Amino acid sequence: MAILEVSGVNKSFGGLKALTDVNLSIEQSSVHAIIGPNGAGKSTLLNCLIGKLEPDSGVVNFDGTSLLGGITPYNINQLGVCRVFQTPEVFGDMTLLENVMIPSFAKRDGNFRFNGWGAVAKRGEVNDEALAMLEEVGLVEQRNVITNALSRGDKRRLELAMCLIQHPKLLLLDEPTAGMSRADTNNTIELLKKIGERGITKIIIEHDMHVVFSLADRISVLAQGTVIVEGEPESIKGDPRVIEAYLGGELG
Amino acid sequence: MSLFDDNVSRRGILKTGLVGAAVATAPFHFVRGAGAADYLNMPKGKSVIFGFNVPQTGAYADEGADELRAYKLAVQHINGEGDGGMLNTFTSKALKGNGVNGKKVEFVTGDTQTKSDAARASAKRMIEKDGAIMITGGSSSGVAIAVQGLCQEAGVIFMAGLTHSNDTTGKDKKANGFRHFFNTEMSGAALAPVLEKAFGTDRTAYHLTADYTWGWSQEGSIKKYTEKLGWNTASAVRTPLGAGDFSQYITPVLNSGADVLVLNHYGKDMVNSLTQAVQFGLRDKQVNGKDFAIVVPLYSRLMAQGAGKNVQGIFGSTNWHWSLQDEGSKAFVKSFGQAYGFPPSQAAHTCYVQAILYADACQRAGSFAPCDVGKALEGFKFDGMGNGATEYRAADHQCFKDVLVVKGKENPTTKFDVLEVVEVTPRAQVEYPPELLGGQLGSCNNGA
Amino acid sequence: MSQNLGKIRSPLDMEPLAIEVHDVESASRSRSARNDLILICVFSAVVLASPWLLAPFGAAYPDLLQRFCIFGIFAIGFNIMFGLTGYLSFGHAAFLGIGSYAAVWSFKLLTMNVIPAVMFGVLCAGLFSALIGYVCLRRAGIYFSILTLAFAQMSYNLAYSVLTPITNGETGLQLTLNDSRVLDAASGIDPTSSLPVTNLFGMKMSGYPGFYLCAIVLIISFYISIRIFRSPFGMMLRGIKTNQNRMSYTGINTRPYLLAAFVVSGMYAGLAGSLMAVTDPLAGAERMQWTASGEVVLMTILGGAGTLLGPVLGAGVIKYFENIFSSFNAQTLHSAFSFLPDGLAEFMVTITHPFVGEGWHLTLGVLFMLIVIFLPGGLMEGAQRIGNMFSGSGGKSEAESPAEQTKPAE
Amino acid sequence: MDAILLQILNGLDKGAAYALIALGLTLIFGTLGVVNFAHGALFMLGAFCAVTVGKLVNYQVVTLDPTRTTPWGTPVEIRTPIVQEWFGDFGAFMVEYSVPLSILFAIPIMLLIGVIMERGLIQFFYKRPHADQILVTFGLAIVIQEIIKAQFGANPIPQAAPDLVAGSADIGVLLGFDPGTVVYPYWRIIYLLFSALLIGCVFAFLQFTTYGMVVRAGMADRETVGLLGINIQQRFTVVFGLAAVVAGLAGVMYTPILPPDYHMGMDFLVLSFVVVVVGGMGSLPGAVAAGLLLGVLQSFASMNEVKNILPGIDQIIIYLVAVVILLVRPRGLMGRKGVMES
Repeated sequence: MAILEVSGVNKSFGGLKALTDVNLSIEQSSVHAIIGPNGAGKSTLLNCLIGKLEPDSGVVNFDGTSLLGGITPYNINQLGVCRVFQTPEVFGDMTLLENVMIPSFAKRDGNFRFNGWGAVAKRGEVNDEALAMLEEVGLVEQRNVITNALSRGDKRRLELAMCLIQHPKLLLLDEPTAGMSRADTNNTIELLKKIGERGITKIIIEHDMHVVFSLADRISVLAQGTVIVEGEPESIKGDPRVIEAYLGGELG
Repeated sequence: MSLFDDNVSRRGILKTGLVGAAVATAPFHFVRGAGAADYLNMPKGKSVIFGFNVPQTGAYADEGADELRAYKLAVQHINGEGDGGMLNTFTSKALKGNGVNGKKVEFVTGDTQTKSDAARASAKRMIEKDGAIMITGGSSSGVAIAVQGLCQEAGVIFMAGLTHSNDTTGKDKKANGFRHFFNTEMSGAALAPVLEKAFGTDRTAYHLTADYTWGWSQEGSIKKYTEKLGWNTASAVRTPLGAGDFSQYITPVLNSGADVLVLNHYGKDMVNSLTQAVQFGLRDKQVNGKDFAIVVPLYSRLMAQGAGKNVQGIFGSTNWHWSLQDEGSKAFVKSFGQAYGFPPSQAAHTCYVQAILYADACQRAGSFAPCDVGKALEGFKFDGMGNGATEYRAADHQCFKDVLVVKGKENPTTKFDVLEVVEVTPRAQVEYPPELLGGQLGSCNNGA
Repeated sequence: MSQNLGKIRSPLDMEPLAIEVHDVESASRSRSARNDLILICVFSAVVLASPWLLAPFGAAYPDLLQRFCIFGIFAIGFNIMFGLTGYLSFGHAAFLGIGSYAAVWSFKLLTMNVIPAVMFGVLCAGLFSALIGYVCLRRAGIYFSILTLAFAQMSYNLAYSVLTPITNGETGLQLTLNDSRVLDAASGIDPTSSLPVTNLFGMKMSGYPGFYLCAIVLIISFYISIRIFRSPFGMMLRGIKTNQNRMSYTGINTRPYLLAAFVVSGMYAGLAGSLMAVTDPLAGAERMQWTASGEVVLMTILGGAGTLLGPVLGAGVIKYFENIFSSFNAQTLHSAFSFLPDGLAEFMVTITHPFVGEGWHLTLGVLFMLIVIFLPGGLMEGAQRIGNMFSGSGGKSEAESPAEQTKPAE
Repeated sequence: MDAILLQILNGLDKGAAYALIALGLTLIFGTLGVVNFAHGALFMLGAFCAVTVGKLVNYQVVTLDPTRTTPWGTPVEIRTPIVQEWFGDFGAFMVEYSVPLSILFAIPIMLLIGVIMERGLIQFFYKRPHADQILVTFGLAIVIQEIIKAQFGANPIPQAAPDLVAGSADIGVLLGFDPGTVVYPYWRIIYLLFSALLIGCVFAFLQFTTYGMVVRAGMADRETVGLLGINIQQRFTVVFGLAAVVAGLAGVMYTPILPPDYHMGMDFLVLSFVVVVVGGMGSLPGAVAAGLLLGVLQSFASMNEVKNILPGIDQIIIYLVAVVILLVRPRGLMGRKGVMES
């Protein structure tokens, strides 16, 4: 069963066509990688999935609900979609623990709850869950560090933790290993595999083919705003159109 | 002075080990002290403290500075320093130049900022912290009314400074408040005959009015008296206080059919609106076959100086002017001029007189208790203070005296010589029944 | 808490977490709760004892002490909006003014008792801030600031002119002898021939009793602000300040949070305004002007935005300057420096004179520049730096409590 | 009709002052990323350049005449205007034309003040939060204001326009109105033309010089320009100086319209900020358009006909328009996306 259906999505900025008739169908619990040269429209596509951009036309259905037509980013998140950004979007001036607690509260309390009286410290279950989550991504030692002090790789792991704590149905990963050392990358792959066992559907944008081929169940290749090939990793590997797209554009 | 002496002595007490006693009683001084003394801030030592609450910042800062100079002079004269100024010409001889009731006068100052809130705060500071027995000063009616209310509540005497609105001793009069300065009602009554003589009875007036208490008061009074003459009022437009550029209010005057522009503005607003009206050619204009005229009902020399050449030939009224030739005025101009090098403004004059009148009343009452002082001031008749025979009317605590109608001088000889006195309107002509302006005095408050 | 720690499992059903982590964590949690308790106790003690503590500084008179408290409340409230969410409102003085007007009207129409006046003031300010906040929060950044400024200036200009029947214009809304005061009249309190004074069930609320009322309200306000800072709500607000985008991608609808914070801080302003009317029953339009809003911004930043104590400290410093420095004159300076040799005293008077009395604004301006240039975190940062200096250069204490070191100064 | 024409002129006049201040504000903001609350003070300093020149050319030597005394008994002071004494007709000319001449004086002075401000203070605040910038420049504005007050007093000091243009022009006749219905002061017309010229110069500078190119590029994308290896610091200093000169000259020319006092900068600052925001932060044409628009609207709102329907509208119109524009057009009339929103 497809959890996410994208069909006929178009998006242009001024005269520039960023997405042309994009169709995607993501199966429940699968890992779907989107690859393609720079400027192919990968991030634009993700932006259309989280409510950051509104496509000019097309349909985006998630779990039976349309993600278009003025639905807000926070509503999309509450439906169970969470994104890890290419440049980490974290709460830089807050501690790691707080960074993870906020999404946890969002999951528990909904998109708004005026709780100006009970102390955070009294919500022990949130705290414990957040600690467990940090432990999970290997950042528990730094729980009281201000996030801005982290390396970029650590920030991305933190952002992953912030998404995971919400138990999302769909996780969007925008280059989750960019800027990481080989060891960190392998750790991340392991981590993502573990998550896979929990049945979270994932869309991964990645340039690192090692990561793509270790994780992905299916791959879509995006070039010049349109999906040129889609298929199993093995079939993509040798596809001449893919090679042409990369060589014709810029080598990833 | 008192502020620091106070601190020094307090430190001394701390050193001598009376910490507990001093500290425990200090904050309740006013609460309990009020019960112990007959009245609030009863002077206990060899001195008595006056509170001078004048604008030191904001639009009227220069007037405030002049007021403060006058107060300092008054304090010197009361304490017997300097040449004595108007004490020599004052008809009451109660003050002997040795302070008041045997106590030397000291003073504290505060900044009203020409804001009701700030003025009340600084008055409160002087009453609560510095122990001022009386508050005086100010250069705006709004502030005067606000501080007068405070003094009534706190239980000290308020001697108003420059405040021209009818409300100060009308709608908002208070038993503890006294005003020497004249008001818009008197301005209207004094100006009307002069305007009739100069411009005739067939005129159409256009009012530009500062949008606050005093502006409305003045607009009302001038309208009342000019309409009695037979003038029409084309329009009365309210302008925001401190508008700066009045051009958008002046251009409609051009083709309104009016032939007189009445500027109910004071201070910076008056300087700006008058200057701009002249720039728009209003003074050279002919309407209905008559020369267009501008009237500024309340004049002040400081402002006339600010407007420069533009005031020439323009009529208005003023409480006092330094060129007056009576003995009192001459004595005051002399001691002020020698102390500071230039003549006093009307604001300085009224403040000086108020300080002297208060001291004199205390001396005559033999007490500083507000109710006793108030009684001594009520109905008090005096002369020799620059305005001729004057009376503090008991019914509304307003001084009644002659009013000066002045005109911007055509050929000023010095930069201070900008106004000439056209007429001294006798007191009888500007007097009105106390009920006219409404309000209730209430009963006096000793603060005990 | 600690007995169920063992049962807590990772959300991903991984191995149970090491128990020591939790012990450290809950210990630090209870420690921070204890710290808050100490903070509020010390704060209360200092506030209540300020008539004695401030006596050596010449600031121990009721009017100024009341002002410290009132502007402290105002700044605490402002800090809930600005310090936590980072939204800089330039119109908070409007709510203060509305609180004042509402309170004075309550004195005029209902009763001289302060309780209804304060409640009415807070309520009105809350309603207005909900209305204005709803509109202004549609925009962020400087656009939000300008919108709030615009609303406040409109309120001020209207209060000064056409709304005079309600506000009494430039003079300010005052009590008069003919006010109806229906509740007082009904309960048989005779209208006296002089103006009535505000009271709390018969206790006069001017002078020191008024200060103690303000002080108690300040302490309560401070306590509420601590609760808000420590609550999930406060955490969300800080999240908005740090990264509003992430908040929405995290499933948080930021606008109701912002509006709630705006209303809370507007109500604080209304509380401060109504207390101003309690201690001095006059409401002037100037307290709504943009400069008044600017003042609370300065207070908050001077003390340290986003810190608990900073705004109160900033409010105190500014009000002290305004009241004390402006009352200095050449005479007071002479006596202050009289302990110095003549020539030197003369010199000191000459160089300090431009900074006091009518020049006190100059002192204020210079002070701000120095603070902003050298202590961007405000006085609290300064205090922290001094604190660090004395406790040795980091070392042990830092290792012990990383949370305290890395969180904003509190 | 004549009334409306006059109000448009009034509005343009006022709007030109807003626009000139707003232009500098938005230039500084767009290029340097600094919110300069001291910009009103620069306008005021410009005005006081004119006051200083006026004082200098009217400088008088004071001698005492012991034979005559003033009413207060001190010897009469005899004042000799030395500039006229020394330079004769040229001296008289300088006195007469002190305001236009002040422009020559104000340009280097304002440039210097701008450069000192930027080098001495502003440059340390490029990377600081806007709140810090606002606070430090606000503090600076207070300091400048207080220094001027201490030096020149609190009262307005009138500056006369040259006698030649002191009167008013009957421009209505040119447009076919009855004589005397549309008269407008010469100086205000001059001010309007001068402002247009000054705005034109700023745009030309940005359009046709290499400095201008860098500035425009910087306003579009600050980081990229930094990468070009251009000495961006020096450019920033020049931009700041330029903005200071523009504000200063606006101040100089405004003195015959509004006698300057120490507080005039603050009065204009708030409105100019509204203008900048309504125009769109960082948009130069937006600042000019919004300035003129708000000026004209303010004039219309002051007309009796309007005030009778909506009392008090003249006091709030600018803010009301600002609110409406910001709600309808989130980034002002011509603002770019993403400026000052986070």
